[in-house]
Amino acid sequence: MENIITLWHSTGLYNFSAAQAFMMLIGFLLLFLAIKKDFEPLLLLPIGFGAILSNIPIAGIADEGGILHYLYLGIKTGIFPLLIFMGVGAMTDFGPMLANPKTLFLGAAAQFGIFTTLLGALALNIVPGLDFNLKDAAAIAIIGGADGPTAIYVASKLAPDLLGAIAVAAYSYMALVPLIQPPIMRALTTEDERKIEMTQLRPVSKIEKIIFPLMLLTLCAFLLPSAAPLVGMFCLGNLMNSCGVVERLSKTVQNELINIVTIFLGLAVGSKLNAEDFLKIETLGILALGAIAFCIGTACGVIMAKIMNKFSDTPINPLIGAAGVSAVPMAARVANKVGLESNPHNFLLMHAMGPNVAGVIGSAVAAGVLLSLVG
Amino acid sequence: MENIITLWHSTGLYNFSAAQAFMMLIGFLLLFLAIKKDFEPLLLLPIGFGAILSNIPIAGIADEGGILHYLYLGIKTGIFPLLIFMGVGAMTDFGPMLANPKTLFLGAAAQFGIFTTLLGALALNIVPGLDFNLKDAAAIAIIGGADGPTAIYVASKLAPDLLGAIAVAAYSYMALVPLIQPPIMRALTTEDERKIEMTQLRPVSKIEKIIFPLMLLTLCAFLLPSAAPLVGMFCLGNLMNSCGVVERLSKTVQNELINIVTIFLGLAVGSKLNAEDFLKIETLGILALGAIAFCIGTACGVIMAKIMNKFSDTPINPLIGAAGVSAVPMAARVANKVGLESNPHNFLLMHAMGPNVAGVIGSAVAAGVLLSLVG
Amino acid sequence: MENIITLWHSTGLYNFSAAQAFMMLIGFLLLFLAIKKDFEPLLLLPIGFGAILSNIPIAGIADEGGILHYLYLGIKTGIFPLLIFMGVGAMTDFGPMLANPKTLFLGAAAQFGIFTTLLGALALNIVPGLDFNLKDAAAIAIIGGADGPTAIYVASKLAPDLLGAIAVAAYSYMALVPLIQPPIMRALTTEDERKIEMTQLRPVSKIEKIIFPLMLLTLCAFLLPSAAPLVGMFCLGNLMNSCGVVERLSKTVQNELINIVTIFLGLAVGSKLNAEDFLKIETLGILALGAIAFCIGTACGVIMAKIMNKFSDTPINPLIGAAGVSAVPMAARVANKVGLESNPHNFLLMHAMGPNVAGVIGSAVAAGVLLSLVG
Amino acid sequence: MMNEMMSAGLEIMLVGMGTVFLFLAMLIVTVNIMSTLVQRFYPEILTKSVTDIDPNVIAAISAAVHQYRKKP
Amino acid sequence: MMNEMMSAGLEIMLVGMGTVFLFLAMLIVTVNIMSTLVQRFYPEILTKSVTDIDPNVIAAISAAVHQYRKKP
Amino acid sequence: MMNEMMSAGLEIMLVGMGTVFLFLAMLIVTVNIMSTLVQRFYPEILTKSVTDIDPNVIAAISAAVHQYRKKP
Ligand code: NA
Ligand code: NA
Ligand code: NA
Repeated sequence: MENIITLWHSTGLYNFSAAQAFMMLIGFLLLFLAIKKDFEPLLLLPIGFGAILSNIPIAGIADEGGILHYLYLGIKTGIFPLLIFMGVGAMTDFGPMLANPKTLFLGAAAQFGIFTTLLGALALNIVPGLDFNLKDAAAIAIIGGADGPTAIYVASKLAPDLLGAIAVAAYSYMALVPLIQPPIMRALTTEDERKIEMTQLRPVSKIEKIIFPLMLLTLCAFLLPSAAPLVGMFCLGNLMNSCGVVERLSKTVQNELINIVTIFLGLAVGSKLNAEDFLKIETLGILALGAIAFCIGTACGVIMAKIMNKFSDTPINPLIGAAGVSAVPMAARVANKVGLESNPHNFLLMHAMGPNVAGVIGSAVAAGVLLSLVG
Repeated sequence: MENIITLWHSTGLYNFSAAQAFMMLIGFLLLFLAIKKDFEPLLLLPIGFGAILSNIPIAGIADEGGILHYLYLGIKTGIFPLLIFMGVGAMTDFGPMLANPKTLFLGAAAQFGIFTTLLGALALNIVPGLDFNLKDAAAIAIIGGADGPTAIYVASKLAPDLLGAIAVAAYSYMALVPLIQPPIMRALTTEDERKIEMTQLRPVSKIEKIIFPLMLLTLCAFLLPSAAPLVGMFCLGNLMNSCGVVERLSKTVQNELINIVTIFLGLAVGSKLNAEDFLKIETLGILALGAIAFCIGTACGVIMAKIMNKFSDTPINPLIGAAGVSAVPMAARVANKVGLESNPHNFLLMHAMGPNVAGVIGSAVAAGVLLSLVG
Repeated sequence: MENIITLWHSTGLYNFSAAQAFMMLIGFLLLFLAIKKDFEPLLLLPIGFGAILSNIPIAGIADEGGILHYLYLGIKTGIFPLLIFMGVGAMTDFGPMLANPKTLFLGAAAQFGIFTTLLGALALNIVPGLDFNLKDAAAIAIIGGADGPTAIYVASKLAPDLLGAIAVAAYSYMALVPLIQPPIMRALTTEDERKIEMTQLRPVSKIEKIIFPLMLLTLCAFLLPSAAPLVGMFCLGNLMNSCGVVERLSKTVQNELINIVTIFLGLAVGSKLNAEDFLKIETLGILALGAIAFCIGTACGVIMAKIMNKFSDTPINPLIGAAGVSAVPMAARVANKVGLESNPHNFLLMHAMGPNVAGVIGSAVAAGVLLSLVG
Repeated sequence: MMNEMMSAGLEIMLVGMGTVFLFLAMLIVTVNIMSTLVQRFYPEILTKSVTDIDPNVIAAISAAVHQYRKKP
Repeated sequence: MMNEMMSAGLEIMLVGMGTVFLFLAMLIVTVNIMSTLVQRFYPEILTKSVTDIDPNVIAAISAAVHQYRKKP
Repeated sequence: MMNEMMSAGLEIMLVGMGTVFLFLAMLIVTVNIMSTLVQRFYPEILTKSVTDIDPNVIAAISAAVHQYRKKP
């Protein structure tokens, strides 16, 4: 009899709080978006599942001694986002960017979204109940970088309490890029501009692809060492792939290692989707600011491309500016798709890959600035 | 000269104890069973090798600072068995069970072996020298679940000192399923019963396979949160496989990740096969109780199937009840084989897979009960 | 304005020391050797990259809290070199050695390089500024074993401060084997000796290949337990491969696991290439001693082979003695190549694989001796 | 002492088997409801066979295709 | 307080965007120099296409081939 | 001091090389015994060649065989 009572007291039904139940529903929503809507499923599925697991009462899966607690150490130490970044680096081809280096400016312009969001977060403090300090604001702002591992890395250093909301916002908006960007791109360009065909990219030699990551790392070491962990691991992955002499390492980095870390990282992020941290007005603010960040970043990229098109001797289609936010390769595909609508023979994909990978560099640089000024 | 003496004093010959030598022989025996007899080689080979390594004098491979000591942390924290369970989940197809859900009762009935073993362990305390407390008894009982990671997970929480013996017993008897089960199955069934042909299973849609793991986890969260770590990781693996949108994660979970963890887990279990912990009368008790647990579980499964056959509108071959112990997919294959002996055209394999995976759920549930009542 | 100064003070340009810049150049040199010269790229690329990362000022990638600091724990605990050794074991075929076991003596003779280097390191203390104690000398000596993971394992136990220089020396000279060995081999042999054709090796049964690693481990446990961690993990990998019943584990050990650990190990070794530890006169001493060690090891192997050829009933080509240093399979290939120069129909590769793997065992045994006498 | 533990054990057995059966019974109920709903509202999405295709088969096929494509 | 933070934020924005542009501008300069040097001194080593083949494309092709072959 | 260390080093050298030779000599002896016993009692189980076939080769062959067998 006593045992039955013990057991009843240890059921979820007896212990569930409304907040926990709600957070589990959020978890199920993320799973739905991942599975049914194909929203960044590689990350949102583990994040959603982690959210469910961490909100089961009694089980304590995200508490001291639970598996999600241990996995979170991988984020706290920065190891998981950096390993993911290494894998992404190995999957990145800098060829299109090297063939047309001025597209790097598009990746710079799109980071404007980050810094306006920082201001926005501080301005939002006038809303009663919201109280973002400078670190919080910087962590939120990095959502505008449209780069998952960078956002998680920065948030884990500056505002671990907001990590769950920031990661969810970052990946959700990255998944929403095909919905968010096209209207902005169309609003800021004329039909004629969208029809602009770009000159074919020159072939890029293997040596250039080998030297570039080393050059990038050196520049980063000289100018902005605070970005060196992110940029360094990215360049390591990229070099392993481009050098051609460590193919077995490069393959493992791009497949098994990144897969394993993705699962662990996702679960650990999910463990931060607990009721106390997530169910507060700040989260709504973060979601709103994240959306704004994406829009501003996209707009700035497009406007920058329009300006460059004026002064460039080779034509630049302004649509590829939108790819400057990063969100590789989704944003580049969006640019290609919107371009095809206006001109069915205009394949912008390769041209958009330049600003796209430039956006990754740009947001890592922005992350370095934030870490060194605010961290 | 001094050096030669130092060296001689640091030889194994000078330092071997009889107990260590004996445990190394046990290790070699496990390797023999794994390699020559093909007894669950994926686990028994690393376990046996770990047993040898940990009993080498002086080397201290399982002591503080040794590699096996570090690997054991993966068991102590529960991470290794849970990751294995995730991998097993990804390899599990719930289709046959969803096509015939009442076979879940067979997986329930077979867990009777667990609880009678718990009683048996307590009763065995009348033997002088044996002194199992309730936690020990519960940890031993879980052998009857015929599920390796569940047994290791529960034993690491309730009775870490008995972990070595429990893991060895669990995997050994799982390997012995083709020898242990058939006599019991034949004794409890008539020739006519064994000939029963079952109606073909209906096809199961992908949506059902996606929803099921989420439903199972939700039920577990509501009713038995203490089983949620095990059930949760199992369901995560299963969902990754069935949802179809994260194939690269699912493949890594089923291959590289589970392989790496299997080696580490096996070595770490082997490190618990040291003389002090293993060479005592308790171990004999555990081995005896484990065998009994398997027999009772098998018998209860068969009897339950006979009862269900009486009341069911579609025929149920009692042999598939034996598969309720889990030991996937060995037990299902045994049911199929024994069935073919009586009726060469009767393929029970798919029908037995239902109770087989039900047995996995059943023993995870039983583990949850034990952890919440005794833990 | 203040922010600009903060940012300027956080640039690399403001903070770089000459020593750090020089160490980064060393890192680039290692990358150049790895990528352009194909010098052991699997290790030298991550080591070189780790050297660059760890010498970036401000970033603190190798300091407490940085990723390289955490990765170094894998070396400090001995886990990484042991896992690499397991992988190497799985890739090793003892067949040629089992077919001609007396070649084990060649692997023994070549270890002479280790112990003369130990004496050399102590003798070098007469150089002002050099002050190697016995542990340092032993750690340096193990470079002569021509075995990367063994060198790293021993150095991490005996002289962690010298780890960077020792690892770099070990892998560099292993890469230089095709340059270092041939002149020595030609100097010590006559044209006629180099022409000697050896009798074809007998086929070796699978059972012998299964029993051998277990026998080796047992011998090690009895005679030299201090070598048991290294020998044990090597034998585990070898057994997993030769037994044939755990193919999926063996494949993972030889591929994904060793690849992941290789990257981490290389980066962590690189993190020891910091200015304080590396830029001292000791490093030059270590590099010089390492080269001498390789030469002496090669010479002793060849001389031993010449002696054995005198007393053996079957002919032994002295060139295969050079393969006794290990450096698998490079040294065996060198023996084959030099042999072909004198006799274009004389394929020594398989004959040289025997002493080659014997060299691995020999240096692990020598490591055990050093660890138990000096450690 | 012994008797106490045995009776505790017996109670655990009853409560435990009860829970296991209750849990799996509820699972059967929910599975039946779920399957009925799915079959009614998403009847078209059916996989060919009860079980998934063996991944080994897929691996073999893709290897073969690769082999085929490599031919000059 | 609020105003202080806003002005701090504004300064971070200016310094930050300045750094991002400066950094990428310097990257453009060094890339241009590097490419020029490489093309002058190692002109022969050119890959066929600008980019490597997307692994997704390969995956898609092999999936399609697989699909095609499965047809009875 | 220096001389002490040198003589310590010399002793380590002697003991060390002695151990290495002793160990490998015993290994030769046991390998010979083992091989003799195996060849006497399990003479039939012999692999074709001294060394294992490269797994890549096996993969290629099995892919090819598979290809061949699939032909209608
Ligand atoms: Na970006
Ligand atoms: Na079970
Ligand atoms: Na060696």
